[in-house]
Amino acid sequence: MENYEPKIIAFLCKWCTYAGADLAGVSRLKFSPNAIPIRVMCSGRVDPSFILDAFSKGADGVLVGGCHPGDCHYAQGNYKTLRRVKLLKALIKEMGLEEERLRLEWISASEGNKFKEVVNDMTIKLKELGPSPLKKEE
Amino acid sequence: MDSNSSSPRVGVFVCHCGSNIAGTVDVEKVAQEISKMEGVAYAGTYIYMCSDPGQKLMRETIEKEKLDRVVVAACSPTLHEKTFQINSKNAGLNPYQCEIANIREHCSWVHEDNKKATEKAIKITKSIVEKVKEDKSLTDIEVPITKKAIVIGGGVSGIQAALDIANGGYKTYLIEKDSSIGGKMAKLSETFPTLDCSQCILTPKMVEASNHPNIELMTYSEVESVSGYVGNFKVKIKKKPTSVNWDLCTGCGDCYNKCPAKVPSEFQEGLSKRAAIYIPFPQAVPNKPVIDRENCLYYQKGICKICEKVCKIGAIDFDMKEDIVEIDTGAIVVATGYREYPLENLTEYGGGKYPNVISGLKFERLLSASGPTGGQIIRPSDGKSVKDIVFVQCAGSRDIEEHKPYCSKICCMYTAKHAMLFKHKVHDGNAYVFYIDVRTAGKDYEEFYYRTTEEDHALYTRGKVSKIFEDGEKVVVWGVDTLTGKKVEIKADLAVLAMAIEPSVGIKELQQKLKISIDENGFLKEAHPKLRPVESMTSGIFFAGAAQGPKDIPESVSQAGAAASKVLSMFSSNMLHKEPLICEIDEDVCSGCGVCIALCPYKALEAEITTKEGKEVKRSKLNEALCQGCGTCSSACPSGAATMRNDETKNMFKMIEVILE
Amino acid sequence: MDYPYYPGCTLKTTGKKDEEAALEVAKLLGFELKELPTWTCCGVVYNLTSDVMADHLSATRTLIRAQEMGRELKTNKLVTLCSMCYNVLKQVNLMYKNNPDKLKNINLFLDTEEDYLGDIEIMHFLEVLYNDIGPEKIKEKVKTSLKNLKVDPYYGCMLLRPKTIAFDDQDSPHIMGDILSALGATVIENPMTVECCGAHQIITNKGAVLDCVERIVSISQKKGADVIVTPCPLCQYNLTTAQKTLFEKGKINRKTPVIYLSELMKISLTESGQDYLKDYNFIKDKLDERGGL
Amino acid sequence: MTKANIAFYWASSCGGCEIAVLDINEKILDVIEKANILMWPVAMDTKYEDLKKMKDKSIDVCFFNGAIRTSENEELAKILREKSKILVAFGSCAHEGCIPALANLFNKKLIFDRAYKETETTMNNEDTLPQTSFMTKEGEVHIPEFYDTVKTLDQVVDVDYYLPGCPPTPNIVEDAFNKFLSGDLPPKGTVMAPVKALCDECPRKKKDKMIDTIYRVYEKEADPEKCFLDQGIICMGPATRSGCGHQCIKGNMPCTGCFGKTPEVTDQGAKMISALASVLAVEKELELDEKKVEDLISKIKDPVGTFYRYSLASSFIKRKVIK
Amino acid sequence: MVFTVSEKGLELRKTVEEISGENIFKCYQCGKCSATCPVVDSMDMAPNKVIRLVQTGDVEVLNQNTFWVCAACFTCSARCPRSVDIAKIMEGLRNVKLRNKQDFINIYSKEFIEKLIEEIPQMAIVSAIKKGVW
Repeated sequence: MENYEPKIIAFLCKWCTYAGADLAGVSRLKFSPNAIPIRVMCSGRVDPSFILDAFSKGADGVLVGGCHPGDCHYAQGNYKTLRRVKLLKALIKEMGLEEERLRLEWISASEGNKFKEVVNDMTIKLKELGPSPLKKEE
Repeated sequence: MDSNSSSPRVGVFVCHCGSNIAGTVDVEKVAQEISKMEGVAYAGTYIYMCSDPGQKLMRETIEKEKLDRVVVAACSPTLHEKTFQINSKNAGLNPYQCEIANIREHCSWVHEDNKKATEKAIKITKSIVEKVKEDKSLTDIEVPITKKAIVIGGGVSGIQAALDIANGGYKTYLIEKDSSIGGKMAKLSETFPTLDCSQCILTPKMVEASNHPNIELMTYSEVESVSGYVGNFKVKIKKKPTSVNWDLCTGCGDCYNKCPAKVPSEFQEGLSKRAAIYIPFPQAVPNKPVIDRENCLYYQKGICKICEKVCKIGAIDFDMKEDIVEIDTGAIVVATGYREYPLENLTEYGGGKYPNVISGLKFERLLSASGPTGGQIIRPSDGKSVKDIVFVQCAGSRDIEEHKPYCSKICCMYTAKHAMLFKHKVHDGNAYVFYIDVRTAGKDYEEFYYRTTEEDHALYTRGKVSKIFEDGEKVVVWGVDTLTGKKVEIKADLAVLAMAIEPSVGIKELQQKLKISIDENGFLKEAHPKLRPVESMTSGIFFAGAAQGPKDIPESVSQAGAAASKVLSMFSSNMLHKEPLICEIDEDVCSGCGVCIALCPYKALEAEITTKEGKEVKRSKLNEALCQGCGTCSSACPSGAATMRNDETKNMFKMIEVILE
Repeated sequence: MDYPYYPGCTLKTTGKKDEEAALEVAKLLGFELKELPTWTCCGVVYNLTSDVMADHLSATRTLIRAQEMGRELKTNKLVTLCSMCYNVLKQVNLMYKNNPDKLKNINLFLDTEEDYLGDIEIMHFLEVLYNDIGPEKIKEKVKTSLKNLKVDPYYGCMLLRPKTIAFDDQDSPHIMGDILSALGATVIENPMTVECCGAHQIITNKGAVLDCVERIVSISQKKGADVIVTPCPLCQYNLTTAQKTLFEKGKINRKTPVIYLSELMKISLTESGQDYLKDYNFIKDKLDERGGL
Repeated sequence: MTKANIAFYWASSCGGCEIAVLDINEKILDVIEKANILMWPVAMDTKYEDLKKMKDKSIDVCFFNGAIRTSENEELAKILREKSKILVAFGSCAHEGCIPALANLFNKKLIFDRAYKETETTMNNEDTLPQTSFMTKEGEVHIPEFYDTVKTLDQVVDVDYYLPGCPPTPNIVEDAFNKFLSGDLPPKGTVMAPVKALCDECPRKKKDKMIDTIYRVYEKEADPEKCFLDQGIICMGPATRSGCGHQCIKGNMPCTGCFGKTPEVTDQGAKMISALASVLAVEKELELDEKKVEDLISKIKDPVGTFYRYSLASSFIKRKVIK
Repeated sequence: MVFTVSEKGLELRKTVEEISGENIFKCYQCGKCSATCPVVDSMDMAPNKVIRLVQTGDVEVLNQNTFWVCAACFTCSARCPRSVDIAKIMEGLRNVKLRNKQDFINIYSKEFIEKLIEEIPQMAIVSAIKKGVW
């Protein structure tokens, strides 16, 4: 378990969080390489199926990044995401999966540093939690 | 060549970006790993993929390897997605079958461990290869354009933008929240570096805007809501009740001369009073009064009505209601300007507490020939003349601790102007300027600053003021001369703070209505800081002036022109090309449950009932022009009938799979 | 409600008057300051280095004492009277709040003590008066109005800086003024109210203290203050002794008495305020000369 | 014309599917006319040994109901796969796991402890638990192993067709028999019911989904004319395959999802979660802060039981993580 | 007067940064700390210049009395626009000296003990000792 590196799938909304992650890059911030980004048009495009699929395929964590409430490029997509994630958290909790493995963060295009912090923090927390119990070997 | 065929031939081009990517990521290894993937017919690297030879290489390879889809593993798609899409189009491919894997911003620039960065780059690229394999060949959607524009904000930027668009031949609505256009520039005395009288150069433009056949002035109005999309916005404008029928009003002035209620004049920065029915300043455009209901005796106490009595033509209308008008427009220019950071926030300088500690804008009114003192510089506390004056620069600017972290840009120059004009008026006066750095990067600015010191002998002291307090009738300024290392104490008659500037009040609400972004300081955020400085991230919405960041007059005017030219170039074609990456409803799957209809923010979906073989068929119908492609419906659709073009759910599962394998 | 109370060294010696008055004022306002049964030095001046822990030990012990007493009194508050103690205890406490690792370390180190949990709230007596009691309530309890007294509230540095511990505006504080107004006094505004009196320089660099005090007092006198009111024993001392020298040197032409806020409150809140006044002739004279209380 | 050989098997299920075969009433006679029934646990006594002796692929169609819960279930599934030309997952248990799969919220130990030790009516002082083998006078007896996790049929063997439903409704069963016996076969893997979701056949009036709060079925008497979801009652209809004849809806009860997901969907529960969450107080979404959203969401009790009542075994996550 | 960067100076900068936990390069030399310091008149060198010397790595800074005179009143830290905690840097410099056993106050002088200890508030005595004696 010493060398365990959590695998994180990060669904990033194109307008805010993906751009925030770009800013982290442009600012040459350094952070942990555990999160692999997938660009989506809006955090509202993140179907709960994607998240559960990722967990079922062995992801240790899933990060959903969207615009701050009120700032969604598509007006209200992120409000839907918030509701879905809340309900999903209730679900995965009932399924015995730690809630912390699913994280929703509002990160704007100007918050490169926040993106860095979130990825680092999530990596640390997932390391503490250990590998996902849904890893394929079962 | 059928590019939707089931066995795709994907070409993957991995960019070194000099050493930007290759310095951290083993690009050869990326190419080597990717080449093992099913469907990948070519994987290679090049030092600068976006360069001319790089693009040529890409086109040649597409032809040689008979590629039908392309992945470029390089920088952020925000930067060069279009470049590479056009390049693949030139090579005969469908641009929507070219995808970017971002291995620079999201990988090489943010990781130090070469091995891990390379692994991550491989995963990112693999996921994009999976995506491109499923991408369909698509054609752009054409949308008609409403060739009218709205400019929000009637300061110099807004006026200039409106004039430029109107001169291009298109109807333009100029929306201003105050009763007159003119903005901050109308308040200024003289302008640097030429010392022209601000009003002398602005008022002709204000009049031109009001008389222009293509410009409709809507003052005392605010944006209520915005819907629609580029080329076809619907903007609701709230016309606040002026309580004066402007169609009848001749602007004779009887009403405000007789009005008994007096309140501090906003235009004069509180240096003089105005009536409750008022025009903000004599040169106002339109030159028609409004009743300030907060301070009107009739509205507050039910008495008076003197204005109604003295108005010979009966233009006063106490019952006037606010009015909402809806305007169809193709483009929006935001020019809402700035405001001074509140003086009250600088407690160590006694801001707001001591009458003789004033802001730069107030000093402009003291200097102005049309100001309440006729240009005479006096102490607001007692009206006595000013002999010793202290100018404090960076008042609230460049202060990450308490105030604004950024440089407000215009203050160095206007402080030099203030000191110069003071010395022109008070020859035996002493002007002290406390500064940290003097920034004069503009045409003829440095020369102007030299005149202030060399000819007018303003004493520049390099050091920040720490405290200002009243001692008797003087204000005592504690500063330091960092060049000598001595603490400085000056007993002055007047202290002028070069206040930081910040975006206008209400920018946050407006930003939300327009669905555009603001930066961490509240200024409007441009689509690209260097290459698209006057555009918002939302197409069809442009910026002019200080709403985007601190700017002086020439810069504001140039940006207004730039925004107008963007609008005009958009209006030069009849149709807009819209990305086809939108929703699609599979009518054979849709059961008409209605979930998507309730959640679509654009109302792009509606319920439709048809009859098929004698049976009622319910389903959701998509309006392609309205759909913006957010995909919220697709995620929510419980039966999987709503899909996103080139972003289908099963495709995402494959991307997730290769990332996690 | 009663509060655990930490006196500190000065209030038991040169600052005795402050403590006596404050304890009484508390009772008059219906609460009690209960002195911690055992306490040690607060540390006097917060150690600003990032690598020293030992200097915070004694303050931590005090926090643990407060934690113990707080359980009894069902509160997590600890009240101090001395500005320095307030400053040090609050900074130490904040350090633990912001830095759980340091808290862990110190708890490991203090292994004979119970663990400090980090949730004590350090309050200055002024905060209790202003936030928990309030000027309105104080006003109701005034027996002897100070309506003819011109007072200059002086805060000094330790209550309002650094920003993280300040309980009032750092540049124009109002709490003391509000309380004094509630007592009926006329409060003058001295821009020097937050400028340092010179602090411990009185020992090593008396000249510096003289400069500081001259700045503070000359404006106070120009504005006609009868008395300077302060919550800090060191300020009280510095302002008083430096004025002597300044007066001798002719730098100021009179000496303004400097007293503790608690003393003035005691006078005002007691039925027999007049009795106390005999110890405060300068006030009595002023009040008499302007038509009594 | 030779008669077709058909077989039925009853794995881990309630037995309702066996009865569902008879729900086609007199049509069963048509079936018997065209087919020999080689095995039918509810009606005939067929020995496993005889089954094993059959030649491979000697059964034309085998209708397999029930989930895979024990080693016996799995063994029989494998045997029947070998012996059958066409293997049909009959009913929700074989198809998606159904109610038996809700046991995936527990494991063998938890279930045994509850069933054999903790139930209020149990007296089991020696803590005796079922064993897979034990000695008797006659010799060693073997009993199938009870698995930790319930699986669907296609998670252990290859399945050709599916009949959805708990149990499959007569129209579905009859239609399937007709197709198999006439040889008019859809593509392999087909779920033999319509592709659209239940809303397609639901006659209730739908308005915009503006659900302010969630009601449980017993909390509110539903208006029989209006869409359940519009009334704030969770109805799985939008995410559930149609074909059942909306019997529950007719009885003024919301759909609970027994026909399973629609063809374009991978996980029925995830889809319904998304749909429901997305329209929850959609009109007021700008006003509600996170706390209020949480309150609203907390009205949805037991997400697994609500959204995965029939499909837990075939969902993404399949079973609860028990440490 | 020629100044060259020395190993010792760079080391000093590093040590001060370590002890104080402050980033010395945040300072942009506006001088607000000096303008606001109540005891600047008694200092050999204004606080902003002291910071500058630490920035440049000039060991000359250790011969100034500035950091001893500092009363730790935090006015400079409170008003610094770059949020540099100058008081901490002063403490850092004091500690560089103190940790090398270079005291500032001689607490054993008779004058100190007899003349002052009677009337001066204890807090002043302890703070003076704490600031000036290791």
